[in-house]
Amino acid sequence: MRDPATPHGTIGQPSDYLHARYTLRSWFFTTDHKRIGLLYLASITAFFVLGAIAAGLIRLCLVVPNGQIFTNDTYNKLFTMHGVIMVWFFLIPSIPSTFGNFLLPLMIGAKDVAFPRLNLLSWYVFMTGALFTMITLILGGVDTGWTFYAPFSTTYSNTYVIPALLGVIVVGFSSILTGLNFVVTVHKMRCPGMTWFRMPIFIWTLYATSLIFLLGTPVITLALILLVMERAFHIGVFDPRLGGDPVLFEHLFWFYSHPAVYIMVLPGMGVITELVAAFAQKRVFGYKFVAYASIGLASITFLVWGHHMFVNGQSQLASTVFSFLSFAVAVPSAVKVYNWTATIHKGNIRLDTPMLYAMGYIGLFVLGGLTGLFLATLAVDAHLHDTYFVVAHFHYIMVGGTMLAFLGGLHYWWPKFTGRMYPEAFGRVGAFLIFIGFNVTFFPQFILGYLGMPRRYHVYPPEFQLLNILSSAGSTILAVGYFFPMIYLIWSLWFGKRAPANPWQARGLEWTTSSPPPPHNFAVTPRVDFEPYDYAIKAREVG
Amino acid sequence: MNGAPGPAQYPLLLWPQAASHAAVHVDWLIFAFTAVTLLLTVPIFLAITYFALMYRSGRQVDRGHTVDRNVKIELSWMLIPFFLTLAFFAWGAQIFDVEQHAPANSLEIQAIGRQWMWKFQHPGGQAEINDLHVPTGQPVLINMISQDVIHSLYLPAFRVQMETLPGRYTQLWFTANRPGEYRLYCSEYCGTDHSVMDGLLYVMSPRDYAHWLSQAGSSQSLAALGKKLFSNYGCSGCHGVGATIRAPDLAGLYGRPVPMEGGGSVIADDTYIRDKILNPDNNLIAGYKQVMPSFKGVIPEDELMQLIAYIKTMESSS
Amino acid sequence: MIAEPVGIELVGHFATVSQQREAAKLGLWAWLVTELLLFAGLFLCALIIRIQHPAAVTLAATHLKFWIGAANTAVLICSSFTMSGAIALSRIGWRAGMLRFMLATAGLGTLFLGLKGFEYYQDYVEHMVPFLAGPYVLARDQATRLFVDVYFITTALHGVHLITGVSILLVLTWQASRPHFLARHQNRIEVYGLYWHFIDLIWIIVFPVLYVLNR
Amino acid sequence: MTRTDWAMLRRVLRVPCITLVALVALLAINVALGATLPFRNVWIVEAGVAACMVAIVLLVSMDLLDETPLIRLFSSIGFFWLLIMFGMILTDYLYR
Repeated sequence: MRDPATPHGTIGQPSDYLHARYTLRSWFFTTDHKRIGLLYLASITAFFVLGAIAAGLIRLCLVVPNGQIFTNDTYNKLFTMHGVIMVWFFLIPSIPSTFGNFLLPLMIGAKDVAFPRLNLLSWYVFMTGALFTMITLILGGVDTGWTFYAPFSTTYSNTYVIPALLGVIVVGFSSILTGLNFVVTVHKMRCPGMTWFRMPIFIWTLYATSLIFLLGTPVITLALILLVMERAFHIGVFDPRLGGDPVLFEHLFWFYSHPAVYIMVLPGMGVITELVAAFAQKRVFGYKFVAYASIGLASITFLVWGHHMFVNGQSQLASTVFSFLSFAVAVPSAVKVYNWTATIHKGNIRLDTPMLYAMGYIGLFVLGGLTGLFLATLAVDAHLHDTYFVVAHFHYIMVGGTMLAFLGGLHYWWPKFTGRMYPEAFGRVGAFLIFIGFNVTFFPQFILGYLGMPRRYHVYPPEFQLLNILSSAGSTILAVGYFFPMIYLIWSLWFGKRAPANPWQARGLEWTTSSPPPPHNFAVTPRVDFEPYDYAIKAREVG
Repeated sequence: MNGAPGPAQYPLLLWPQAASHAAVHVDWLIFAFTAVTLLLTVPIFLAITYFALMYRSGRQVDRGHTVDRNVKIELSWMLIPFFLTLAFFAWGAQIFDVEQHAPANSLEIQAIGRQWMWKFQHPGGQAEINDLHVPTGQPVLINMISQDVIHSLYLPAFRVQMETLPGRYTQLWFTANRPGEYRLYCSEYCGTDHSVMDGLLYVMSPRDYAHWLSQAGSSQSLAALGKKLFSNYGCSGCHGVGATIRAPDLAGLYGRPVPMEGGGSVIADDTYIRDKILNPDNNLIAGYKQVMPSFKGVIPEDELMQLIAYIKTMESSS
Repeated sequence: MIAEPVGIELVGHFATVSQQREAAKLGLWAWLVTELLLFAGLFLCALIIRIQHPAAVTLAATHLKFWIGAANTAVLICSSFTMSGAIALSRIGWRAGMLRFMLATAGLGTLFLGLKGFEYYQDYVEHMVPFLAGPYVLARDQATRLFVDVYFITTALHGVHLITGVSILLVLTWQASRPHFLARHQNRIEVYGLYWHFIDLIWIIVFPVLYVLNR
Repeated sequence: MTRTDWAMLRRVLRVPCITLVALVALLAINVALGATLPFRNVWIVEAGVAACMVAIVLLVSMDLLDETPLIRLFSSIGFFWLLIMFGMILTDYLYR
């Protein structure tokens, strides 16, 4: 498909952002949103590997009920590191900071984000936070769990809690800066004709995620500052010995941390909407509902955090109110899932790797979402709180949902990122391995949870061993599954097929520019007068 | 003991034993909710796979007049799942409400969670570490507190758990109906040996329970032990009969609203009495000069519970 | 008075000047939302401690230096006035007057920090600082420490914001002293003014919450 | 500074002056109430006075009155989130 304005796919020509300049300075002092996106991709992949190793060791330790492989302290440090790294250093930045940074300006026809230097600062703030976490790891790890509950984290733990807290406080600012940048960019930098309802759904979800960044992150920054004050200088606000209430810390922590769960899920939904629309070659069913559902999710998610605290002495009124609202928060997610299914109806389906990830996502996300409703039911949570049922629930959402969306998006936009195509056959094998490995790992944990096995247990009663061995076996398949894309994607950087500007015949402004795009995205700022996802007419070519 | 085989005997346990009516009730809630969930989700899985195969690109099939917006359909599959699942919110809230209000005549066992062991005290004074013996057929209320970090007493056989907080009493009640040996865990992460802080829950028939109590080695009831402490710690010096210092009379105090100095009143429950013993300067009482010394760090948690048990028995007798 | 041209220099990736101006203002308001929620956690702690330990909080609040707090609030209100003055003059191009107002604002900000430092010294002398060495004057009622700790953290966090505010203001004043500043960067004064008014707004909330309401 | 300059200065600084006077007056009220504690639940009045001061600074000093609706939305969304957090946490603490 000829792309008149720029000779498509001719690498080496300094026409694209990757080959414009090669110096280290051009990478580490870049203000180009595309390069910052790739900087984030590299750093979060490194952290994903670290977190995955911790997960593998945890599953290894749980093969035997008497916990002989690691000491209890080591096990506690492992699951804490797995939690902290995966939540703050992989899942939260994964889609917003990599795909968001790269694609937001492209998809709305802008030259760059609103504040490019602030965008680079957000990456350096992220790496500073990462530095603190690495220091914690090297000094000897922290054993408070990623929830840092007082008074254990402030008084009774004798591990390196303060460096870990500082790491999370600093990385919080990286999220705030990214969120701030995206909000202003979406409001002010849209190209002529790109009204709110002509934007792709992925931009709606990024906007909703940025609202949660702005409205949630400061509260946990303060909560963790109070923990540092109490542990380092004995300026106690939650100290029960002075009459303080550790449940107050839980309120402040979960006021951010439940919306943080939606920070991890919402961009995934956006990616899946793009994939389903592109591989069904069909307009998204109920575009307006899906768009409003994203914003609705970003606001209702701030009303439900109390369902993490049903059994810690919270008043019955508060628990009942939080339980009811937690049922209401499931409605926007439900409408999205049904609309994706309706989008696939009468589409022109191509089952390439991204579509396999998308369909895997829909299946696992539905299962994860509805087990969340189980946990939101008061009587059921009294039984299942802090058991492996909860572990299985949030892994179905995080790995089954966000991870599959991240991998699907990575494959879908890989040609746009690097100008190279990934090997299709290997892609599908990787997708299957991950899907199988994931289910074998985490479905037994639903049963373990209902049997009453508490989470974060280094030593567990012998009757749970069989299911734990099954789960550990699944985790090895999952590890191999993760390894696959890492290998062939890196391989494709040099030996992959040259990618045309629009390999998937998809709609969206990012596909109208060359792969990889020129440094300033568009030769001439595009003018949008067409509806989003207008698959009715042939792929449009705009310079 | 002739109860059901111990939990460890089951090679592959797929469903937890239920040892109380409420537990079975929760199980029914889960079954029904799973059924409705499958009703809502299986169509999605089938539809996706069917559409993906049926409308594969290259297959000649009728793809005419696709509609991409239908407010009625979208509203319906927003509200129908919501109202369907809302029924389970109501059912769950109803069971939870029952769990929140213990019957008056329940047997009250005191529990203390501390870093990495449980200590239970029966009204008759019997104390046990990590393991808990309870009778069937009678409501049992466990009044619990933590001595250091937040723990959580979790009894999967009754499908209930409640976190123990430092500085505040929390309650949990159940009525066991099936004798046997079950698991008892700490389910809120509390540090190094969090996973070793578990024990066995022995549910016994009332006869076996009485037998166990008799030979469990305890001379005096909790209240009797509390009465002894009441004099040992010098409380009777001010609060006893014929005391020279003007101190509030503790007879019939438990459950009564106490007038505060700054106006308003506070119900004298366990937490209030414990807090007054440890921090007498909190919640100053109207009409009394505060001279009571603080016993923080002097009286341990289990003796506090014995003192409070004694104060509860102080009707207008002394 | 010669009025200088007032305007804004277009930066590369923005299409129009108004787009750049509005983007900067919206960006700062988004940042102020995060600052407000940062302090909201502290106000919440003060409220919950008040609910759980009313007597202790009243006792601790009466030991705070009410009059120094009141004076500080007045100082910040005046600095908010001088900042408004600076913005007003920047809009009509009177750069010299604007510089004087900006320096006045920086001066008042430093006065606030001085008074605050004096108040902390008074607290230390009166043994009102529980986490430092020495006997704590309200040691009888431990719950007072919670409120006093929230007081120190809130005022210290606000102090940090004020220190950064004054230092940025001084840098901005130095930049604005160059001749063609207003023609190219007038929007910086507007945006900075929002930040300064917000620091004043936070103190206008802190003063009643900590000093006045709990007496 | 010529006469017209003074007139221009007075015209430009009129609104900031009025806000200064208003804020100082409200502060004086709060300080007086705080010092004398005239009646029992005086904190309600003090809270109201503080809210007025906050509103004045927001609407006048920060020019929210003549701002685009988008900026007004962003300034009010912060306070609205405050209410959500305070309101829902109070349902826990006031009904324990």
